Amino acid sequence: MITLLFFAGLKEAIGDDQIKMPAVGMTLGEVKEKVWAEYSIEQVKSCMVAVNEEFAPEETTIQEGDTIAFIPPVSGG
Amino acid sequence: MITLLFFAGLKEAIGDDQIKMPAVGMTLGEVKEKVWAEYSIEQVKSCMVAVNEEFAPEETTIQEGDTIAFIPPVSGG
Amino acid sequence: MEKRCWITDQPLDIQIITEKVIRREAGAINTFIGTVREFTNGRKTLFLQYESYKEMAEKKLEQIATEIDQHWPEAVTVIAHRVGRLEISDIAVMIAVSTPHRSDSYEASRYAIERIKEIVPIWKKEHWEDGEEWIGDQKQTRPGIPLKGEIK
Amino acid sequence: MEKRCWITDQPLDIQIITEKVIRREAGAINTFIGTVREFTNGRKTLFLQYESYKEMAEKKLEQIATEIDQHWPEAVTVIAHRVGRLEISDIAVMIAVSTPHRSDSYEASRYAIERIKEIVPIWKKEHWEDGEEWIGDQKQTRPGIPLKGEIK
Repeated sequence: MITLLFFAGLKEAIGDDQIKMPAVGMTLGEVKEKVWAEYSIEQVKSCMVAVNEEFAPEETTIQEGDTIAFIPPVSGG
Repeated sequence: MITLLFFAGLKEAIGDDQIKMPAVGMTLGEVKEKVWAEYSIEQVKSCMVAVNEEFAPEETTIQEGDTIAFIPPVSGG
Repeated sequence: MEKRCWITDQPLDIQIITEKVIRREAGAINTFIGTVREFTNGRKTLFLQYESYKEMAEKKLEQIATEIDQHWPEAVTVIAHRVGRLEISDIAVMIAVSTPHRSDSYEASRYAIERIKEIVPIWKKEHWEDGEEWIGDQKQTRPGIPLKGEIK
Repeated sequence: MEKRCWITDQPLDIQIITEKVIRREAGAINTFIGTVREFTNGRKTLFLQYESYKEMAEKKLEQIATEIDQHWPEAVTVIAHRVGRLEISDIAVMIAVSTPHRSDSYEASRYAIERIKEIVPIWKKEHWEDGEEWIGDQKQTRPGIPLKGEIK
Protein backbone atom coordinates (compact mmCIF):
# COMPACT_ATOMS: atom_id res chain seq x y z
CA MET A 1 0.00 0.00 0.00
CA ILE A 2 1.05 3.56 -0.59
CA THR A 3 -0.14 6.84 0.86
CA LEU A 4 -1.40 9.74 -1.24
CA LEU A 5 -1.34 13.24 0.23
CA PHE A 6 -3.44 16.17 -0.94
CA PHE A 7 -3.03 19.83 -0.13
CA ALA A 8 -4.73 23.20 -0.41
CA GLY A 9 -7.46 23.39 -3.06
CA LEU A 10 -6.92 19.80 -4.08
CA LYS A 11 -7.43 18.58 -0.52
CA GLU A 12 -10.72 20.45 -0.40
CA ALA A 13 -11.80 19.07 -3.76
CA ILE A 14 -10.90 15.49 -2.83
CA GLY A 15 -12.46 15.93 0.57
CA ASP A 16 -9.58 14.31 2.41
CA ASP A 17 -5.93 15.07 3.09
CA GLN A 18 -4.80 11.49 2.47
CA ILE A 19 -5.88 8.19 1.05
CA LYS A 20 -4.24 4.75 0.93
CA MET A 21 -4.25 2.60 -2.16
CA PRO A 22 -2.41 -0.37 -3.65
CA ALA A 23 -0.04 0.92 -6.35
CA VAL A 24 3.31 -0.86 -5.98
CA GLY A 25 4.87 -1.36 -9.40
CA MET A 26 2.77 1.32 -11.07
CA THR A 27 4.33 4.49 -12.41
CA LEU A 28 3.55 7.88 -10.94
CA GLY A 29 1.74 8.75 -14.16
CA GLU A 30 -0.47 5.72 -13.76
CA VAL A 31 -1.26 6.66 -10.20
CA LYS A 32 -2.29 10.12 -11.36
CA GLU A 33 -4.54 8.54 -14.00
CA LYS A 34 -6.13 6.31 -11.40
CA VAL A 35 -6.84 9.20 -9.04
CA TRP A 36 -8.15 11.24 -11.97
CA ALA A 37 -10.45 8.38 -13.00
CA GLU A 38 -11.84 8.17 -9.50
CA TYR A 39 -12.28 11.85 -8.67
CA SER A 40 -12.52 13.63 -12.02
CA ILE A 41 -10.74 16.66 -10.60
CA GLU A 42 -8.95 18.60 -13.32
CA GLN A 43 -6.14 19.65 -11.02
CA VAL A 44 -5.06 16.09 -10.36
CA LYS A 45 -3.66 15.89 -13.86
CA SER A 46 -1.98 19.27 -13.97
CA CYS A 47 -0.31 19.35 -10.59
CA MET A 48 3.19 18.32 -9.65
CA VAL A 49 3.81 15.13 -7.73
CA ALA A 50 6.40 14.37 -5.09
CA VAL A 51 7.50 10.93 -3.98
CA ASN A 52 8.81 10.77 -0.45
CA GLU A 53 9.12 14.57 -0.24
CA GLU A 54 10.94 15.09 -3.52
CA PHE A 55 9.51 16.16 -6.88
CA ALA A 56 9.52 13.17 -9.21
CA PRO A 57 8.87 12.59 -12.91
CA GLU A 58 5.82 10.62 -14.11
CA GLU A 59 7.94 7.62 -15.14
CA THR A 60 8.93 6.92 -11.54
CA THR A 61 7.96 3.42 -10.39
CA ILE A 62 6.17 3.25 -7.06
CA GLN A 63 7.70 1.21 -4.25
CA GLU A 64 5.96 -0.29 -1.22
CA GLY A 65 5.50 2.33 1.48
CA ASP A 66 6.03 5.34 -0.78
CA THR A 67 4.30 8.57 0.10
CA ILE A 68 3.00 10.38 -2.94
CA ALA A 69 2.07 14.02 -2.54
CA PHE A 70 0.01 15.96 -5.04
CA ILE A 71 1.45 19.48 -5.09
CA PRO A 72 -0.82 22.17 -6.54
CA PRO A 73 0.95 25.28 -7.82
CA VAL A 74 2.61 26.75 -4.75
CA SER A 75 1.90 30.23 -3.41
CA GLY A 76 4.17 30.71 -0.42
CA GLY A 77 6.19 33.80 0.36
CA MET B 1 33.19 86.53 8.46
CA ILE B 2 32.46 83.04 7.38
CA THR B 3 32.99 79.67 9.05
CA LEU B 4 35.00 76.84 7.51
CA LEU B 5 34.39 73.29 8.71
CA PHE B 6 36.79 70.38 8.36
CA PHE B 7 36.10 66.69 8.80
CA ALA B 8 37.80 63.33 9.09
CA GLY B 9 41.36 63.21 7.72
CA LEU B 10 41.25 66.85 6.72
CA LYS B 11 40.30 67.93 10.22
CA GLU B 12 43.29 66.02 11.57
CA ALA B 13 45.60 67.51 8.97
CA ILE B 14 44.38 71.08 9.60
CA GLY B 15 44.49 70.47 13.34
CA ASP B 16 41.07 72.05 13.93
CA ASP B 17 37.46 71.31 13.08
CA GLN B 18 36.65 74.89 12.19
CA ILE B 19 38.20 78.27 11.45
CA LYS B 20 36.71 81.69 10.82
CA MET B 21 37.94 83.98 8.08
CA PRO B 22 36.82 87.03 6.10
CA ALA B 23 35.72 85.86 2.64
CA VAL B 24 32.51 87.67 1.72
CA GLY B 25 32.42 88.32 -2.03
CA MET B 26 35.02 85.66 -2.83
CA THR B 27 34.14 82.56 -4.79
CA LEU B 28 34.28 79.12 -3.26
CA GLY B 29 37.24 78.34 -5.53
CA GLU B 30 39.10 81.35 -4.18
CA VAL B 31 38.39 80.25 -0.61
CA LYS B 32 39.84 76.84 -1.41
CA GLU B 33 42.93 78.49 -2.88
CA LYS B 34 43.34 80.60 0.22
CA VAL B 35 43.09 77.62 2.56
CA TRP B 36 45.44 75.70 0.33
CA ALA B 37 47.96 78.57 0.39
CA GLU B 38 47.83 78.62 4.17
CA TYR B 39 47.94 74.90 4.95
CA SER B 40 49.49 73.25 1.89
CA ILE B 41 47.31 70.18 2.37
CA GLU B 42 46.75 68.37 -0.91
CA GLN B 43 43.28 67.24 0.05
CA VAL B 44 41.99 70.81 0.37
CA LYS B 45 42.10 71.17 -3.38
CA SER B 46 40.62 67.81 -4.28
CA CYS B 47 37.74 67.58 -1.85
CA MET B 48 34.15 68.62 -2.35
CA VAL B 49 32.81 71.73 -0.70
CA ALA B 50 29.38 72.42 0.73
CA VAL B 51 27.92 75.85 1.43
CA ASN B 52 25.30 75.88 4.18
CA GLU B 53 24.96 72.08 4.10
CA GLU B 54 24.59 71.71 0.36
CA PHE B 55 27.24 70.74 -2.20
CA ALA B 56 28.13 73.82 -4.22
CA PRO B 57 30.21 74.55 -7.33
CA GLU B 58 33.46 76.53 -7.15
CA GLU B 59 31.92 79.59 -8.82
CA THR B 60 29.56 80.16 -5.88
CA THR B 61 29.99 83.59 -4.32
CA ILE B 62 30.32 83.62 -0.56
CA GLN B 63 27.80 85.58 1.49
CA GLU B 64 28.18 86.95 5.01
CA GLY B 65 27.53 84.22 7.58
CA ASP B 66 27.98 81.31 5.18
CA THR B 67 29.23 78.02 6.53
CA ILE B 68 31.63 76.30 4.18
CA ALA B 69 32.35 72.63 4.78
CA PHE B 70 35.25 70.77 3.23
CA ILE B 71 33.96 67.26 2.49
CA PRO B 72 36.64 64.62 1.96
CA PRO B 73 35.53 61.55 -0.04
CA VAL B 74 32.81 60.01 2.07
CA SER B 75 32.94 56.47 3.45
CA GLY B 76 29.69 55.90 5.28
CA GLY B 77 27.54 52.79 5.10
CA MET C 1 23.48 22.44 14.58
CA GLU C 2 20.50 24.74 14.87
CA LYS C 3 18.11 24.66 11.93
CA ARG C 4 18.58 27.46 9.42
CA CYS C 5 15.27 26.86 7.61
CA TRP C 6 11.96 26.14 9.22
CA ILE C 7 8.17 26.26 9.00
CA THR C 8 6.24 27.39 12.05
CA ASP C 9 2.73 28.34 13.09
CA GLN C 10 4.15 30.92 15.50
CA PRO C 11 4.87 34.61 14.75
CA LEU C 12 8.28 35.23 13.15
CA ASP C 13 10.65 37.34 15.22
CA ILE C 14 12.59 39.87 13.13
CA GLN C 15 15.26 40.45 15.76
CA ILE C 16 15.96 36.80 16.45
CA ILE C 17 16.06 35.81 12.78
CA THR C 18 18.37 38.68 11.83
CA GLU C 19 20.71 37.98 14.72
CA LYS C 20 21.20 34.44 13.50
CA VAL C 21 23.19 35.71 10.51
CA ILE C 22 25.20 38.48 12.20
CA ARG C 23 28.86 37.48 12.46
CA ARG C 24 32.37 38.92 12.46
CA GLU C 25 33.09 37.91 8.86
CA ALA C 26 30.03 39.68 7.46
CA GLY C 27 29.74 43.37 6.63
CA ALA C 28 26.33 43.17 4.97
CA ILE C 29 22.99 41.70 5.91
CA ASN C 30 19.97 41.76 3.66
CA THR C 31 16.61 40.72 4.94
CA PHE C 32 13.37 40.22 3.10
CA ILE C 33 10.12 40.17 5.01
CA GLY C 34 6.89 39.23 3.29
CA THR C 35 3.82 40.58 5.06
CA VAL C 36 0.11 40.17 4.47
CA ARG C 37 -1.02 43.06 2.26
CA GLU C 38 -4.53 44.40 2.63
CA PHE C 39 -5.30 45.14 -1.01
CA THR C 40 -4.47 43.15 -4.14
CA ASN C 41 -5.71 44.54 -7.43
CA GLY C 42 -8.20 46.66 -5.53
CA ARG C 43 -9.68 43.68 -3.68
CA LYS C 44 -9.63 43.78 0.10
CA THR C 45 -8.10 40.83 1.93
CA LEU C 46 -9.51 40.08 5.39
CA PHE C 47 -6.91 37.48 6.36
CA LEU C 48 -4.86 34.66 4.84
CA GLN C 49 -4.59 31.00 5.61
CA TYR C 50 -1.24 29.39 4.84
CA GLU C 51 -0.83 25.64 4.61
CA SER C 52 2.34 23.64 3.98
CA TYR C 53 3.54 20.15 3.34
CA LYS C 54 5.79 20.75 6.29
CA GLU C 55 8.46 18.06 5.99
CA MET C 56 8.96 18.66 2.29
CA ALA C 57 8.72 22.45 2.62
CA GLU C 58 11.51 22.47 5.18
CA LYS C 59 13.61 20.27 2.90
CA LYS C 60 12.99 22.61 -0.02
CA LEU C 61 13.90 25.68 2.04
CA GLU C 62 17.07 23.86 3.05
CA GLN C 63 17.69 23.08 -0.63
CA ILE C 64 17.42 26.80 -1.42
CA ALA C 65 19.90 27.61 1.35
CA THR C 66 22.25 25.01 -0.10
CA GLU C 67 21.89 26.51 -3.57
CA ILE C 68 22.85 29.85 -2.03
CA ASP C 69 25.89 28.21 -0.39
CA GLN C 70 26.95 27.04 -3.83
CA HIS C 71 26.43 30.34 -5.65
CA TRP C 72 27.60 32.59 -2.80
CA PRO C 73 30.00 30.48 -0.73
CA GLU C 74 30.54 33.19 1.86
CA ALA C 75 26.83 33.69 2.57
CA VAL C 76 25.02 32.60 5.70
CA THR C 77 21.30 32.15 5.14
CA VAL C 78 18.25 31.78 7.37
CA ILE C 79 14.72 31.29 6.05
CA ALA C 80 11.52 30.95 8.07
CA HIS C 81 7.95 30.67 6.85
CA ARG C 82 4.86 30.93 8.96
CA VAL C 83 1.68 28.92 8.36
CA GLY C 84 -1.84 29.07 9.75
CA ARG C 85 -4.10 32.09 9.89
CA LEU C 86 -2.33 35.38 9.29
CA GLU C 87 -3.84 38.82 9.72
CA ILE C 88 -3.05 41.93 7.69
CA SER C 89 0.60 43.04 8.27
CA ASP C 90 1.58 39.73 9.85
CA ILE C 91 4.89 38.33 8.63
CA ALA C 92 4.48 35.28 6.39
CA VAL C 93 8.10 34.77 5.40
CA MET C 94 11.45 36.11 6.46
CA ILE C 95 14.82 35.66 4.78
CA ALA C 96 18.10 36.90 6.21
CA VAL C 97 21.42 36.62 4.40
CA SER C 98 24.77 37.89 5.60
CA THR C 99 27.81 38.19 3.35
CA PRO C 100 31.14 39.99 3.48
CA HIS C 101 30.05 42.46 0.77
CA ARG C 102 26.67 44.04 0.08
CA SER C 103 25.99 42.97 -3.51
CA ASP C 104 25.99 39.32 -2.60
CA SER C 105 23.57 39.86 0.27
CA TYR C 106 21.02 41.50 -2.02
CA GLU C 107 21.41 38.91 -4.75
CA ALA C 108 21.24 35.88 -2.50
CA SER C 109 18.24 37.24 -0.61
CA ARG C 110 16.41 37.92 -3.86
CA TYR C 111 17.31 34.48 -5.12
CA ALA C 112 15.81 32.93 -1.99
CA ILE C 113 12.40 34.60 -2.28
CA GLU C 114 12.12 33.83 -5.99
CA ARG C 115 12.94 30.17 -5.36
CA ILE C 116 10.49 29.97 -2.47
CA LYS C 117 7.76 31.02 -4.85
CA GLU C 118 8.84 28.31 -7.29
CA ILE C 119 9.57 25.14 -5.38
CA VAL C 120 8.43 25.21 -1.77
CA PRO C 121 5.13 23.40 -1.08
CA ILE C 122 3.31 26.17 0.75
CA TRP C 123 -0.08 27.48 -0.27
CA LYS C 124 -2.11 30.48 0.72
CA LYS C 125 -5.83 30.93 0.74
CA GLU C 126 -7.06 34.48 0.36
CA HIS C 127 -10.11 35.35 2.40
CA TRP C 128 -11.92 38.35 0.94
CA GLU C 129 -15.09 40.04 2.04
CA ASP C 130 -16.92 38.28 -0.78
CA GLY C 131 -15.24 34.91 -0.97
CA GLU C 132 -12.10 32.87 -0.60
CA GLU C 133 -9.66 31.22 -2.97
CA TRP C 134 -6.51 29.12 -2.93
CA ILE C 135 -3.88 31.19 -4.72
CA GLY C 136 -1.79 29.39 -7.31
CA ASP C 137 -4.70 27.19 -8.40
CA GLN C 138 -5.59 29.43 -11.30
CA LYS C 139 -3.69 29.22 -14.54
CA GLN C 140 -3.05 32.95 -14.60
CA THR C 141 -1.32 32.95 -11.22
CA ARG C 142 0.70 29.81 -11.34
CA PRO C 143 4.20 30.32 -10.13
CA GLY C 144 4.30 26.89 -8.60
CA ILE C 145 5.43 24.49 -11.25
CA PRO C 146 9.12 23.71 -11.00
CA LEU C 147 11.05 23.60 -14.23
CA LYS C 148 11.94 20.14 -15.49
CA GLY C 149 15.56 20.71 -14.58
CA GLU C 150 14.56 21.19 -10.99
CA ILE C 151 13.05 17.75 -10.64
CA LYS C 152 15.49 15.35 -9.13
CA MET D 1 5.98 63.79 11.81
CA GLU D 2 8.61 61.45 13.13
CA LYS D 3 11.96 61.60 11.37
CA ARG D 4 12.53 58.91 8.78
CA CYS D 5 16.28 59.55 8.42
CA TRP D 6 18.69 60.18 11.23
CA ILE D 7 22.26 60.04 12.51
CA THR D 8 22.82 58.79 16.05
CA ASP D 9 25.65 57.77 18.33
CA GLN D 10 23.42 55.12 19.90
CA PRO D 11 23.07 51.46 18.80
CA LEU D 12 20.59 50.92 15.97
CA ASP D 13 17.59 48.76 16.86
CA ILE D 14 16.65 46.33 14.08
CA GLN D 15 13.17 45.67 15.43
CA ILE D 16 12.23 49.31 15.91
CA ILE D 17 13.57 50.42 12.54
CA THR D 18 11.85 47.60 10.66
CA GLU D 19 8.55 48.22 12.41
CA LYS D 20 8.56 51.81 11.22
CA VAL D 21 7.92 50.66 7.66
CA ILE D 22 5.43 47.84 8.31
CA ARG D 23 1.96 48.86 7.14
CA ARG D 24 -1.24 47.43 5.70
CA GLU D 25 -0.51 48.59 2.16
CA ALA D 26 2.87 46.84 2.01
CA GLY D 27 3.49 43.19 1.25
CA ALA D 28 7.27 43.42 1.06
CA ILE D 29 9.96 44.82 3.30
CA ASN D 30 13.62 44.83 2.40
CA THR D 31 16.20 45.81 4.95
CA PHE D 32 19.89 46.34 4.55
CA ILE D 33 22.13 46.30 7.59
CA GLY D 34 25.77 47.27 7.31
CA THR D 35 27.90 45.84 10.10
CA VAL D 36 31.56 46.23 11.03
CA ARG D 37 33.48 43.42 9.34
CA GLU D 38 36.57 42.06 11.02
CA PHE D 39 38.71 41.45 7.96
CA THR D 40 39.18 43.56 4.82
CA ASN D 41 41.63 42.28 2.23
CA GLY D 42 43.18 40.08 4.87
CA ARG D 43 43.79 42.96 7.27
CA LYS D 44 42.25 42.73 10.72
CA THR D 45 40.10 45.61 11.91
CA LEU D 46 40.02 46.21 15.67
CA PHE D 47 37.25 48.81 15.62
CA LEU D 48 35.94 51.69 13.53
CA GLN D 49 35.35 55.33 14.28
CA TYR D 50 32.55 56.99 12.31
CA GLU D 51 32.26 60.74 12.05
CA SER D 52 29.58 62.79 10.31
CA TYR D 53 28.71 66.32 9.37
CA LYS D 54 25.48 65.61 11.16
CA GLU D 55 23.13 68.35 9.94
CA MET D 56 24.14 67.88 6.32
CA ALA D 57 24.25 64.10 6.58
CA GLU D 58 20.66 64.00 7.82
CA LYS D 59 19.63 66.30 4.98
CA LYS D 60 21.36 64.04 2.47
CA LEU D 61 19.73 60.91 3.88
CA GLU D 62 16.42 62.72 3.63
CA GLN D 63 17.28 63.64 0.03
CA ILE D 64 17.87 59.94 -0.72
CA ALA D 65 14.50 59.05 0.82
CA THR D 66 12.90 61.73 -1.35
CA GLU D 67 14.62 60.34 -4.43
CA ILE D 68 13.14 56.95 -3.53
CA ASP D 69 9.69 58.55 -3.15
CA GLN D 70 10.07 59.87 -6.68
CA HIS D 71 11.29 56.63 -8.26
CA TRP D 72 9.10 54.28 -6.20
CA PRO D 73 6.06 56.34 -5.17
CA GLU D 74 4.55 53.53 -3.10
CA ALA D 75 7.68 52.97 -1.00
CA VAL D 76 8.11 53.94 2.63
CA THR D 77 11.75 54.38 3.58
CA VAL D 78 13.66 54.65 6.85
CA ILE D 79 17.43 55.17 7.05
CA ALA D 80 19.56 55.41 10.17
CA HIS D 81 23.33 55.70 10.46
CA ARG D 82 25.34 55.36 13.62
CA VAL D 83 28.49 57.35 14.39
CA GLY D 84 31.18 57.13 17.05
CA ARG D 85 33.21 54.09 17.98
CA LEU D 86 31.84 50.83 16.59
CA GLU D 87 33.10 47.37 17.47
CA ILE D 88 33.19 44.34 15.18
CA SER D 89 29.63 43.25 14.23
CA ASP D 90 28.07 46.50 15.40
CA ILE D 91 25.50 47.96 13.03
CA ALA D 92 26.72 51.08 11.23
CA VAL D 93 23.79 51.66 8.93
CA MET D 94 20.31 50.30 8.54
CA ILE D 95 17.88 50.85 5.69
CA ALA D 96 14.29 49.58 5.66
CA VAL D 97 11.97 49.96 2.70
CA SER D 98 8.42 48.66 2.44
CA THR D 99 6.51 48.47 -0.84
CA PRO D 100 3.41 46.67 -2.09
CA HIS D 101 5.50 44.30 -4.22
CA ARG D 102 8.89 42.73 -3.60
CA SER D 103 10.93 43.90 -6.59
CA ASP D 104 10.55 47.52 -5.62
CA SER D 105 11.63 46.87 -2.05
CA TYR D 106 14.89 45.30 -3.21
CA GLU D 107 15.60 47.99 -5.78
CA ALA D 108 14.84 50.93 -3.53
CA SER D 109 16.86 49.47 -0.67
CA ARG D 110 19.83 48.90 -2.94
CA TYR D 111 19.49 52.40 -4.34
CA ALA D 112 19.61 53.82 -0.83
CA ILE D 113 22.86 52.14 0.19
CA GLU D 114 24.59 53.05 -3.07
CA ARG D 115 23.56 56.69 -2.69
CA ILE D 116 24.68 56.76 0.94
CA LYS D 117 28.13 55.79 -0.20
CA GLU D 118 28.10 58.58 -2.78
CA ILE D 119 26.64 61.69 -1.21
CA VAL D 120 26.26 61.48 2.57
CA PRO D 121 29.01 63.23 4.56
CA ILE D 122 29.98 60.39 6.87
CA TRP D 123 33.51 59.08 7.22
CA LYS D 124 35.01 56.04 8.81
CA LYS D 125 38.42 55.55 10.28
CA GLU D 126 39.72 52.01 10.30
CA HIS D 127 41.73 51.04 13.34
CA TRP D 128 43.99 48.08 12.61
CA GLU D 129 46.50 46.35 14.80
CA ASP D 130 49.27 48.21 13.00
CA GLY D 131 47.76 51.57 12.26
CA GLU D 132 44.73 53.63 11.44
CA GLU D 133 43.41 55.39 8.39
CA TRP D 134 40.48 57.50 7.25
CA ILE D 135 38.79 55.52 4.50
CA GLY D 136 37.92 57.44 1.37
CA ASP D 137 41.02 59.60 1.58
CA GLN D 138 42.96 57.44 -0.83
CA LYS D 139 42.46 57.67 -4.54
CA GLN D 140 41.91 53.94 -4.87
CA THR D 141 39.01 53.87 -2.41
CA ARG D 142 37.20 57.03 -3.21
CA PRO D 143 33.51 56.51 -3.59
CA GLY D 144 32.80 59.87 -2.07
CA ILE D 145 32.86 62.40 -4.85
CA PRO D 146 29.37 63.25 -6.04
CA LEU D 147 28.91 63.49 -9.76
CA LYS D 148 28.59 66.99 -11.16
CA GLY D 149 24.93 66.43 -11.81
CA GLU D 150 24.37 65.81 -8.13
CA ILE D 151 25.58 69.24 -7.10
CA LYS D 152 22.69 71.62 -6.67
